[in-house]
Amino acid sequence: MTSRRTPDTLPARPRFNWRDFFRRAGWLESIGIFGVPVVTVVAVLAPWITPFDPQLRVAGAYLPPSAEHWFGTDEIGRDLLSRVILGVRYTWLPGLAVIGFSLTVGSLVGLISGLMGDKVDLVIERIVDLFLVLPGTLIALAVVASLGPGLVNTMIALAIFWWPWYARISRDEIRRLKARPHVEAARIAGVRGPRLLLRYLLPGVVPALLIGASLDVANIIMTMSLMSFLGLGLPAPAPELGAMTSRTLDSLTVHWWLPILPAAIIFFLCLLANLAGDGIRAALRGA
Amino acid sequence: MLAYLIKSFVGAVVVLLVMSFIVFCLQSIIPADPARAIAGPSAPPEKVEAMREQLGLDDPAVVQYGRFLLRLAHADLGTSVRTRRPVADDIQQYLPATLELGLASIALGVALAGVMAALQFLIPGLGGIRLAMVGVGSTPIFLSALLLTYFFWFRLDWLPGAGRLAYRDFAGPTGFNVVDGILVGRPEVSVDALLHMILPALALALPIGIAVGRSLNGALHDVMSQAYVRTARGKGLSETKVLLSHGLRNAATAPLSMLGLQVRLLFGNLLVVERVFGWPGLGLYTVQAFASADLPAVLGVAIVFGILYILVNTLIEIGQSMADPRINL
Amino acid sequence: MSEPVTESVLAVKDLSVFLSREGRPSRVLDDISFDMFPGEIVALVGESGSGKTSIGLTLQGLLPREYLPQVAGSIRLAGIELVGAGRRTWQSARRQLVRAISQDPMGALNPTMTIRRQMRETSGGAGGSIEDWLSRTGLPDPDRIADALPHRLSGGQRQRVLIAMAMMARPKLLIADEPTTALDVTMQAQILDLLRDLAREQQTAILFVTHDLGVAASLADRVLVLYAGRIVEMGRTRDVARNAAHPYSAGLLAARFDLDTDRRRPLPTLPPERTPSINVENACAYATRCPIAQPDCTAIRPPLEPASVHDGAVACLHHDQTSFLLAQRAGTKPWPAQAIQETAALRLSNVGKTYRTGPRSFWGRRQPQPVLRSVSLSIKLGECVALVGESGAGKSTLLRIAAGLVVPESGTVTRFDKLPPQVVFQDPVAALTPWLTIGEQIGERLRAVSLDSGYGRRLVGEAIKLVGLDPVLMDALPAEMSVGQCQRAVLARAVIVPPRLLLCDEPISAMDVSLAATTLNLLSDLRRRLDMAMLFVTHDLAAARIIADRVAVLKDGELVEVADPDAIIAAPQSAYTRSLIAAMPSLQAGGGR
Amino acid sequence: MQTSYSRPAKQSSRRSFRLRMLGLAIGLLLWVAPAFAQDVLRIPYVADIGTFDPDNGFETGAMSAIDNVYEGLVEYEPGSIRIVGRLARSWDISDDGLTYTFHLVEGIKFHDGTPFNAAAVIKSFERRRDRGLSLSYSLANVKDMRAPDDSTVVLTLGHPQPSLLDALSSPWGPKIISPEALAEHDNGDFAKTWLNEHAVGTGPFKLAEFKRGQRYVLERNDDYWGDKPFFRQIQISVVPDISQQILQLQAGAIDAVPINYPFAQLTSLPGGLEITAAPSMIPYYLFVKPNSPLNDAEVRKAVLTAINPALWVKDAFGEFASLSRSVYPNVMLDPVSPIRFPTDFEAAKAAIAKHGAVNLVIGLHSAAPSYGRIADLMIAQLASIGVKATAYVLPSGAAYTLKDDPNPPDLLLTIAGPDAAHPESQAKVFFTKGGPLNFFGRVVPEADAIVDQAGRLTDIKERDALYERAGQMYFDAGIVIPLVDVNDVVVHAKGLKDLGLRPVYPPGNIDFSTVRWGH
Repeated sequence: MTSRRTPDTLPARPRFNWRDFFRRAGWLESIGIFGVPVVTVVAVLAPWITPFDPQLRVAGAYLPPSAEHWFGTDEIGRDLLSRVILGVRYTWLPGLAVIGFSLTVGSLVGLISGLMGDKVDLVIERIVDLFLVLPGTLIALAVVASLGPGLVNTMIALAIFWWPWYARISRDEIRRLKARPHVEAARIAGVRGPRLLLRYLLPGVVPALLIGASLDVANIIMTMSLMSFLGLGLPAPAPELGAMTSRTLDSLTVHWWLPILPAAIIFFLCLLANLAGDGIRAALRGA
Repeated sequence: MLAYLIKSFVGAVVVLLVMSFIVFCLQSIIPADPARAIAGPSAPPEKVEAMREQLGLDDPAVVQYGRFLLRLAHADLGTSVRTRRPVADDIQQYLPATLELGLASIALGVALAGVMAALQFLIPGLGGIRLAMVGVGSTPIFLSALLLTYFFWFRLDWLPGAGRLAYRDFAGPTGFNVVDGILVGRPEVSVDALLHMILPALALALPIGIAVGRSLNGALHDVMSQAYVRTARGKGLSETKVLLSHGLRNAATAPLSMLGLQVRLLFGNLLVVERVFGWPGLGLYTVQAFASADLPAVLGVAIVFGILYILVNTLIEIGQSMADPRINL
Repeated sequence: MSEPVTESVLAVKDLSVFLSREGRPSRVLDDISFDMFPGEIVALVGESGSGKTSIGLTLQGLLPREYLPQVAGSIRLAGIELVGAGRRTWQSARRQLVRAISQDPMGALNPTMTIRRQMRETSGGAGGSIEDWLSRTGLPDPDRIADALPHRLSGGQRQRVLIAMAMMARPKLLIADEPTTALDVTMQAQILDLLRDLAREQQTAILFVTHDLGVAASLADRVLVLYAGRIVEMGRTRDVARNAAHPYSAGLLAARFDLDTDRRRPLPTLPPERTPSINVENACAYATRCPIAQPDCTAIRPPLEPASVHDGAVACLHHDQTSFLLAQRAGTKPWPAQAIQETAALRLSNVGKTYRTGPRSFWGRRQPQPVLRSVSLSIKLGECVALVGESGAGKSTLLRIAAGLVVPESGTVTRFDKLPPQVVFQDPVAALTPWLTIGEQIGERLRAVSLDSGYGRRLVGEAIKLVGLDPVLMDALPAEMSVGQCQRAVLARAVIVPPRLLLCDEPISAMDVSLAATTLNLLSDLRRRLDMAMLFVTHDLAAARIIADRVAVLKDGELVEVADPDAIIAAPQSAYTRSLIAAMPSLQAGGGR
Repeated sequence: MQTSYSRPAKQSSRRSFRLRMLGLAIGLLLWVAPAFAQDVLRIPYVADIGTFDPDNGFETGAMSAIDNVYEGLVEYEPGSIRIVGRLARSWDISDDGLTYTFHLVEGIKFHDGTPFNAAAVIKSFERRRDRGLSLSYSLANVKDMRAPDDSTVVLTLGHPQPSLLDALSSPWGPKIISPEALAEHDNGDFAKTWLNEHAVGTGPFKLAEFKRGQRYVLERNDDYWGDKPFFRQIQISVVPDISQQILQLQAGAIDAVPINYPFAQLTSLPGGLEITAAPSMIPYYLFVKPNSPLNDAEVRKAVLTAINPALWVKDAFGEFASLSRSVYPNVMLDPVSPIRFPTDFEAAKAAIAKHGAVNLVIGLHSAAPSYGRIADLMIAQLASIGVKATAYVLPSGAAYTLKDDPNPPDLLLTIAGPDAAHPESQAKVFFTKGGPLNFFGRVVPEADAIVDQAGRLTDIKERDALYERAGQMYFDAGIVIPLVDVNDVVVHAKGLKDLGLRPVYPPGNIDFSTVRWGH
């Protein structure tokens, strides 16, 4: 009813600035927010920045971490650090791609559902509900088992069960926004169609999607590594981090660096993504 | 409430129909030939052809789907390629172990969530704990499962590291060993079953506990700055009492939703954990079904997991409406 | 009322409070001292942001922890020192000595707990059961209410429940923080009566926090006027209401309007803040707005000293000048006459509408509930009609139908021209899109007319100036502006292409007195200058009277009365209108009516 | 109460924390925990046993259990591919190769007490051949079975088949099931359901417990007609995860890791463990799709240079594999002139440089670690001559349908292990027209004709020469590239002897009737 946000007599909040943003996010989370783009750059540049050729045997097999090979070498004498850097690419980029795809499809569906309302909304909501109730991981595994493991298949299988989340988020946000006075005010002011959507609705939906997506990066990476462990992840020679870990899990007690170091990087990537998600949420909720 | 249950049931039937359709589609696109899989790799072509006919694979897809639905209606999930038994029988056999482990890990997860949220809430500014929580939540489940075995069984020998029960000749009426031990009057069996459950349940409970705990913590922070909490404090109630009787209940909705989401992920994690711990449940069954292209088995499990998840969802919604009487079911 | 001779129940001395917001500490309360005596009602008056709510929270020890509160000075409640006291002391004080009821009765009740369980947590309980206390606050059927959940109750019922809950503990001090703001007028009066009776009966001291001197006057024995965390004036209500000694109190009084206020000329308002920052440590905090400020006001912090015009105290170096200020009141120029044409800008005939808000059916569909039943109303070009009614009467629905946002189920809506009417919403901040600048949002309406950006920008600048805003704010985001500035921006958007009809949905209901007066003036001015017809929806009969040419009273979806404002007040035709008029607080009523 | 508690986990020398922790458990556990039993062998399986029915399943992990409960007429001798009698004392083959007469061992009883005789053999054989069960193909050529007396079985074939004895000796070959049990549990499905989880054979062990997915227990058959096994009991647990198996073996909770022990760790085993390795029929081959880049002779030569297994066999398998010498497992056939890979790397590089970019896609039949290892190694080798190769794991079962796959991999890496030791079971399954595992369906008619001719010969030397010639032709035609033969490697506690590993059997199939602790 009565909302007294900014008192009339006090100076209102100053304009948005990044320092405030990071202070609200927290220093730990800010590392995450900085880390995500850095990791993405590393992932994109991976083939050009590995210290050794990740495909070739460059030293003896099973060398423990040393000054020359920071992460040691693997079972056939390839430099593990180079493999792991390449692994960041094979883990991170598909994760982002799945998120990106799900985000696009999901938010589109959610937008349609939220904007059209009524019957369309009802039907779409039922479909989304349905996808949300299906045991996603299992069916994704079944899809991969049927289509065969492979980067594209894994990504398709994951995306199929990921988009409904974003559909749900964007639909709820759109409906929430639509009921807000400022959107109504814009409509009264004569704003219609795509302009209303692009300028008045979408910017309000994006933060929620952004938060959801950044927290989901970790989920995707975990699910992909789980699929690798079950033999349904990326194919054998691809240095996907989950696959690297699960394939060398049996040497845990003998050559610990083989499973542990890629796993540590998975851990680190998820940590960054989670922190970034937390940070963005804290920063945006404060605003 | 009745209306809600009826609605949930109708919803469940629709979900099952759709799932059966997906399942059926998967069956049709799979490159592996079920007839070949059943007949065995070295069988001569005539034999495979005969098997194909026997399976009705020559009929049009619609007829096949109709037949599939009809069988489904009779709880007939087909015959496993690997075990040569009805999938329904297999599932019946493996389900109790999975349910027992699943329930234990959900319970443990909720307990962990409570402890973590309480710790974080009562001792603010513990960045370290939070970092550790996010970290543990970021460890691949197979690694955390194996590390748990490695330390708590192999190194320290505190807990059994694999299997479900040390007692050989034990078989109880319900299939839940912990319950059966008490029912049959052999508490030592229940103790042993519990001990065997700790490590796998812990591996499964960690992600649940962390996610739900984080959500609970966030919700509590929101709730505890609400005006009615101020009212409660204004009554001179102790902080603990305010937290328990005003905070928790109002903060329950979001973590309950998160719990539902985590249960969905639990189904995937069960496959891994049951494999690492050699836990004779549906997860293990499914992993082996994957390995031998046993699609009827995989799909049967998917349908059972689907039903379980609908059940869990319904329970969570009921729980939410109990926590918040404004939610009208 | 007898002079307080008993020992004070509350003694506040040199109380200062700092809160840190986003790492920036700020002084919220500044050296406050006052006493309260058993059974006494003290009104704490000030604009939003003056720190009046913080006093209440400080007295309960409930300042939000995330703002890292720092409290200095002394609070003695029933002889117990609370500043620096431990958790247990505070808890026992809250249990037995001090209670509060707040502005928002919905938010103050736990939505998931029955009233009975929430009442049960109140300790003491001596002198009657839960039902007794509920019925003592005038709630019918206390058994049913006790077993209900808060969202099943109306706002008035909730506020009574909160009062019962607080009084049940028989506290020595009750802090009532704007307990009537969110309520309908008739309900407000009842709640005030109830509080007064309880205070007398229980010998409970009530600290009544409000922004409305009129409400304060109708209830309180003494008044404290708070500005920027400092007490600028204190004294008996009657004295302060008649002879305010501080220019700020005088301004507040002047800005106040009621059923007797002169409606032919603009309302007096408080001057806006001129320079945002001076070093307030050694200055009068009000100096930047004060019409009688002298150079020394910005150099010396005025002490609180006995006032010359009444028995109380005032913190103003030049308080002897204040009386001149009051004299200027009638000096403003009256509004120019407004030409009202016979053509209707808006004609509603037999409009009806139902919402599905009834009980749910088996499949969860709600039963239809009528909101409007056959309403006919027309607004002539250039005319302002005020629509008055309580919450749930259907006012907003009628406005939304007029705006074309809602399609009526029956009846017809006719508008004079094609240009759609513009709407001013209740909450100006919520009516602005947070991520677009003010200029962009105001400019939206130009897109139908012209797409030339340079020309458009000039028009936007003019509109902004028209509503009295600094054109610099064109590039500001809503979050960077105050509520008053937001309200002006919303108006600028509505009038940049002047519509023939402006619809206002409770635009002042959430504002304090001064801002409300400013807004009313602005609306009156704009509609005359731009020749707009106006539908002004409000629950405040006084505001309706001031702005409107005609007043329509809506009750339960039906118009009960439509007439000239003064005629309605002088000779109300319906019992409902009479009850509305009777419930209006008035300065003349005085404490202990 | 019989002490039924046997800890599947640990030797009792490791004091358990829970004994200290749990007051309740202390008494109970100490009371029931027996000393580590010398006559119990604890073996992990990586998968649970789908079906124990010897006629109806293509189990690979459980053959050691099934073939110790059931017996066939003949079998392969441990460590070789020589066929010796089991339930058949001896046998005669008619000159036209169409009639086989088996003379049975007398005085044998099934585990349920039913006497073993020729009628029992025929009943079991009929069940396998005629009841639509999945392994019926092994008797498909048997037209007639007769039992002139209780200890004689006469089989008449449709056409001469010198490989019949191999089919009967195969681990998946026909076994003799108690006719009494078959009749009793028939239930209209030829006892299919019952035999899934129960067994009545004549073997040295009885199936005492079948707890699906958890544990299977074999008890020694004390009335066994042959040599008495050393172990009283075999406890089989299901431990799918190899890391878990290794931990359990190192902790003494199991006695052996029969398969999948990582080769890289074999050289640095902890004390207390040792290795038993034996030749086996686990040949890793590449099958080549039609119209692959390898059709170009220069490219093929270059690729062969790069993937030459001699360059990487040690990295993949240490000492535990040998180079394949022909398209038949080395144990099956010792070629006169083994297959050779070219060795001139510079020439290979030059050839590829001259030819232009070559991309190869390798499909892996399974996700098992050794496939990935070999693929990794080959990809690294190919990279060094400028061929860009990638690999992916085929969906399970997809390898069988590559013929119809519109987009198959260029090369299929698979284990081409036959189910019997006769070269015919290699050639007819993998290489000839219509061979069920001729993955890409490629055909060399002249070679097929030679295979047919060889299949009619009984003289082994003559026969093998023909098979070798056909094999060389398949290789030259670019259908198949043999790589390495991997040994059967069992890692077990020190002192375990006489594991009885057989080359034809799936790896890790310890013969429970011979294995023993030797001191």
